[in-house]
Amino acid sequence: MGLRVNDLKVYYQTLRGEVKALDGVTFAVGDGEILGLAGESGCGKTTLGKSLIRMDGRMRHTGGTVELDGAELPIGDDRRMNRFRFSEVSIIPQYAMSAMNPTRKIGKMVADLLESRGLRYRNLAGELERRLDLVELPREVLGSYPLELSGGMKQRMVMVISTLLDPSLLIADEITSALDVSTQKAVARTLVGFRDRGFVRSVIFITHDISLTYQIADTIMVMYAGKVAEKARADVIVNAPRHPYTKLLISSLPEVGVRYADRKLAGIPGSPPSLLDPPTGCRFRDRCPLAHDKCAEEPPAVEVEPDHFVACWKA
Amino acid sequence: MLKLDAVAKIYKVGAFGGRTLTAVDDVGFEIRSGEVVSLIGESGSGKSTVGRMVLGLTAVTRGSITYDGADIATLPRKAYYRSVQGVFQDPFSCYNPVFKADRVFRMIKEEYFPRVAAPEWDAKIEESLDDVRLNPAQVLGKYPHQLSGGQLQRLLIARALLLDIKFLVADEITSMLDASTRIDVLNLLADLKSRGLGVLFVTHDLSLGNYVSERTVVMHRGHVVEMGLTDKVFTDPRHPYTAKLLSSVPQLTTKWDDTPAVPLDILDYGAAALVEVEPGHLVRQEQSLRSVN
Amino acid sequence: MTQTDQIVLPAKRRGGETLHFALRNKKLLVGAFVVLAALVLAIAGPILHDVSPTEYIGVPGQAPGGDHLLGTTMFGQDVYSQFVHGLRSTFLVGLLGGGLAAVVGMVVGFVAGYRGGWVDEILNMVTNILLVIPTLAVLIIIAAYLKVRGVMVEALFIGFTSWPWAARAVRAQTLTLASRDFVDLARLSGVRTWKIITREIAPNMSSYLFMTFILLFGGAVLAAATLDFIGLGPTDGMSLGLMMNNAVKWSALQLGLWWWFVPPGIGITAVVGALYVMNVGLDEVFNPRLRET
Amino acid sequence: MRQYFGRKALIYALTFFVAVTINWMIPRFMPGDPIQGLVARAQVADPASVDAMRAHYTNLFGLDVPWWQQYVNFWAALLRGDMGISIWAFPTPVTDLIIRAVPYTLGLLIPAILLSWWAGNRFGAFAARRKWLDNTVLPIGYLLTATPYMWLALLLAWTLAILAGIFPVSHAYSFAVQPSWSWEFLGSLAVHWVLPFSSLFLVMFGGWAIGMRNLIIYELESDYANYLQALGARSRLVRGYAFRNAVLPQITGLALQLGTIVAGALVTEIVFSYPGIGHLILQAINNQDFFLLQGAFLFIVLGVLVANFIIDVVYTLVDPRTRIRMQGNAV
Repeated sequence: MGLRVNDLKVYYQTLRGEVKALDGVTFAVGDGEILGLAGESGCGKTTLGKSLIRMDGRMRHTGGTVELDGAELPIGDDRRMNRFRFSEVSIIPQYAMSAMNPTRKIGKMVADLLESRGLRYRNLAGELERRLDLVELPREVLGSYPLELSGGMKQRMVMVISTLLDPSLLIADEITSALDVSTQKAVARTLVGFRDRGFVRSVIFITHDISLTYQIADTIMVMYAGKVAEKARADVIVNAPRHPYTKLLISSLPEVGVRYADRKLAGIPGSPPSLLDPPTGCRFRDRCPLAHDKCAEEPPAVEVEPDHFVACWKA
Repeated sequence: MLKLDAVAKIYKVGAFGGRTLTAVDDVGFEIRSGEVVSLIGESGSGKSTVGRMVLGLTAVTRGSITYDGADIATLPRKAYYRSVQGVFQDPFSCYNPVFKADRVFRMIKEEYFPRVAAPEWDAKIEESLDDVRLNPAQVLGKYPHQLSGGQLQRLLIARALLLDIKFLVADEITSMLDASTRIDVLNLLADLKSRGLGVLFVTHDLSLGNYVSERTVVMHRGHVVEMGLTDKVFTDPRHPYTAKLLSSVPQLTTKWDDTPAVPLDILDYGAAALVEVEPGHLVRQEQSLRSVN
Repeated sequence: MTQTDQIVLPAKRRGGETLHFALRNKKLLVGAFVVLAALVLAIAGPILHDVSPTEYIGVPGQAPGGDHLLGTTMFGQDVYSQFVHGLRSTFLVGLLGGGLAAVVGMVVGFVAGYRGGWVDEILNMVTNILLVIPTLAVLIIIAAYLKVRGVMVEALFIGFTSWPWAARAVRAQTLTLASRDFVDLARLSGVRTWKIITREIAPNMSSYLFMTFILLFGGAVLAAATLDFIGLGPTDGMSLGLMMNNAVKWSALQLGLWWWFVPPGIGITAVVGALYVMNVGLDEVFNPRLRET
Repeated sequence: MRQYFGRKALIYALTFFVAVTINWMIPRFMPGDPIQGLVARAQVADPASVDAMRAHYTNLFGLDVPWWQQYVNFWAALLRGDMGISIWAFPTPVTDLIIRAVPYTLGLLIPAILLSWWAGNRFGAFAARRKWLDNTVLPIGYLLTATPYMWLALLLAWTLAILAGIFPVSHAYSFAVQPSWSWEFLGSLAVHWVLPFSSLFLVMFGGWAIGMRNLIIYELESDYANYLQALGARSRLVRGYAFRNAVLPQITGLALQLGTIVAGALVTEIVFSYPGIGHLILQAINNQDFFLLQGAFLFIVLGVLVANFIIDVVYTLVDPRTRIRMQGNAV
């Protein structure tokens, strides 16, 4: 079943007008799938993650539907959405370091949270402890305050809390960007472990780092300026991308072994369009070396091969 | 040109400064003209402290940093900054948000070139912007929030070039930039060495360090654990910490191997010495490799 | 649409955005209106209504509405005249006392926050000590020993005793700003310390400094009113606190001369209350998080 | 932990030392001759009496010895609890007068501070992010904090005592009853207490309510609140956490406000002729009784310092973060 997102539009209300942060996004995530959501700042990836669980006050659901396991998620309705949060859809936020109440012992906070959702802490305490063992956290952390934990420990603790009710969908928003490379590897693998053990069914792994996504994602979806540019199996995106943006992006990444002296890489000139008043047609047109007249029309996402979607006239 | 000799930074912490914290200890290496040296380490390795000490923003507790043979602590500040400059991690934090971005140029003019005539100065700015491939019309007279991170970082490099600098400290200058613009700033840095500049490139990202530098210094917990030609360090790492870092970097060419990550969190570098394992390739020989976690 | 067009657009709007919110913030507008109205009354009132506040000119204990707009005291002094003169003293004390406290607080806060080290330790210690000593009690003692007391001297003493919390607040702000990269960049440009404080740090907290001044203004007005009420007010002038002091001293309460003690209280409450409300308004204008969503 | 409180105690001791020194210095370093002033104000014409008075005051102030000796003597007397003899209530020692007045002042202050703090915080937390309350009641809170204590006291006295006649207008108890543990006396005490208490309570209440409202808005925007809401926690839990965290800075705020609050209590007592320290100060000023004035000052300083120390201790007990930082260890 999994997640089906259909033509989702989420706009931000600002003084200058509506920022069309998410402007017609369609995709699906299957059971047991880790979807890597990649793109540069301002492409709408974080907005997408937030939309699926809790919009902030300035966000408005302007169109499209979200279906999880066959049931429609009322993402625009904060109250009705509450029933799905935590148990069906959960999130590991970007701010994991400060996600826990600094003045409450962690165990107490978890108990408060569970009771607030009408659950008994006692019934879940055993499972909680087993999962702590699994991520190599001592059980004593439940009796500590967040301040007493190191950064990596807090990160693992939040991962355990967020997945405690075995949600169908987990949104992991830039969870490794504040971490060191060695810790990053451990956290990313823990996430895969959670999926393998069935703690979560599907994962949307949001990151700006394609190399990292490639390590753990089954599928990668590249976003550009509020729209999906390309979506395919991870190795296809990396080795045989079809969208010009994906191609340029991948070729601009320095890999260990590539040296300036041997092979000079190049970036993508220009910058993404303003989403206040986005241009019609393909949004990458201004920066695209292949752009032609046809690009003034909006390219539809076409399934060029099975499970390989590209929104480009030249693909 | 720039030489660090057994440099240490020790902070006093706690009430009444009772305890001490060693952020950097026994760091020594040299950077020559026309050379990019990358200083690689994770958070808490002390790499940024080294960068700040070279720039004279943080005082050296022990050891010395010399520039062309003179201890920088004794050099007149203003003269030193004429030849040695820095660019930092967060481009948005480098600009005073209440002023226009090109104020960083005006500051240089006021302090260093008060007598230069306006047209001459404008020409100098244009030349400098041209060097960093910025279009003056697009960046002058703008507020920082109207420019992209990449543009802001280039402006800062252009600012340093106004001074005819000989040496640049680049502290994580690309870590806040998007992938598509990051590489252009990095190329710019690599270009500087063709002008005879020495560059200290501080980074946590091994692939970036590998891309631009001739030599690499790897730091861990305030100590240099390995240094040598970038080629050697990356293809033949001799220190377990370097090897671990290399195996953790996500790459597009290979997937992570399945061996579980070995915790190697705390090493005791107390009495260990740097040993030359081959010409120019030094590795710290930890006598007691204690894994404490 | 070209790149430059898009970038220029928000340029005008940054300054404009603050104004946009300022002109739509009811709290700010109402507060500013009340303060301005009171200020006009304080300046123009004594000029237009040329009656001595202390002379016995009318029928004692006259209710408002007759010959005298706000009636007379039980000695036959004109209450309206006392009120406008008192309002003038109120603004004088607030401006002078609040201004002085703001200046001292800022200097101490800037120096302590930026210099750090032992300078900070000492200034911080002094600030903390003065913060705990109940300043009004000190003022009472000082005022009691002064034979001749004027509004100016009162303001002076209030100013010199009420700065500690402002110093603490400014110090905290300075500490966060001093760690920002643009301050390092100014140092790398050879800019001197005092210039960094006044031209880099202070402009960044101008809204904060203004709000601090407003709070100090209100505090000075209330402190002066308390002193005056105890009987330590100006010996050669009129103030709102003194009016209340006289009213209580000569049993206006029991005699039912409400017009003697109600107006001065309204004056103080209106001015100080309006300043506070204005401050909330300003906070909302400068601080998007507090805006109603 | 011990080191932390040791440092705090040191600062308070230093503060007390500074306060006593200020107290000693003011009469000696003020422009003009205080004794001359005192004698002149006594309006005695007979030259013999003037000389006698001058000698008396000089001796009393101990001005006939070198300054450092004066300073040491001052401390010595202070440590014996000797703050001189009151001129207004001659020959009662100042210390006795203060001890008699203190219960009235504390009886007003402590309930007013604690209750207004509690109620103001509750109310402010309730009003935050509830648009209707926020827009109507909070402006009133701002007006209340801007109100001079004595004026509110005057208004209450005039309306509720003089016009409506519900409460007595002055003194701590009716002169018709004798101080004793009788119901009649206690009742009279209570009725006289209501108005001064209320005016103190109301002004402070406004301040706490506003402070809490602003703090809780910040807390509700914080990361932990967002996380809980993303996991579907009820708003009761989120608001509860926010309240607990916002109370902590309010405790510090209480310490900072103590000086102003005490001053407010003094003027309130004056309005109601309530026989506390404020009343003593007024008498001291009107009668040029400087020993009494300085005694009252020292007592207030001491009281504020002790209260500050108590608040410090309470804060450390309530905020786990300070506790953990002091112990300085992690799991």
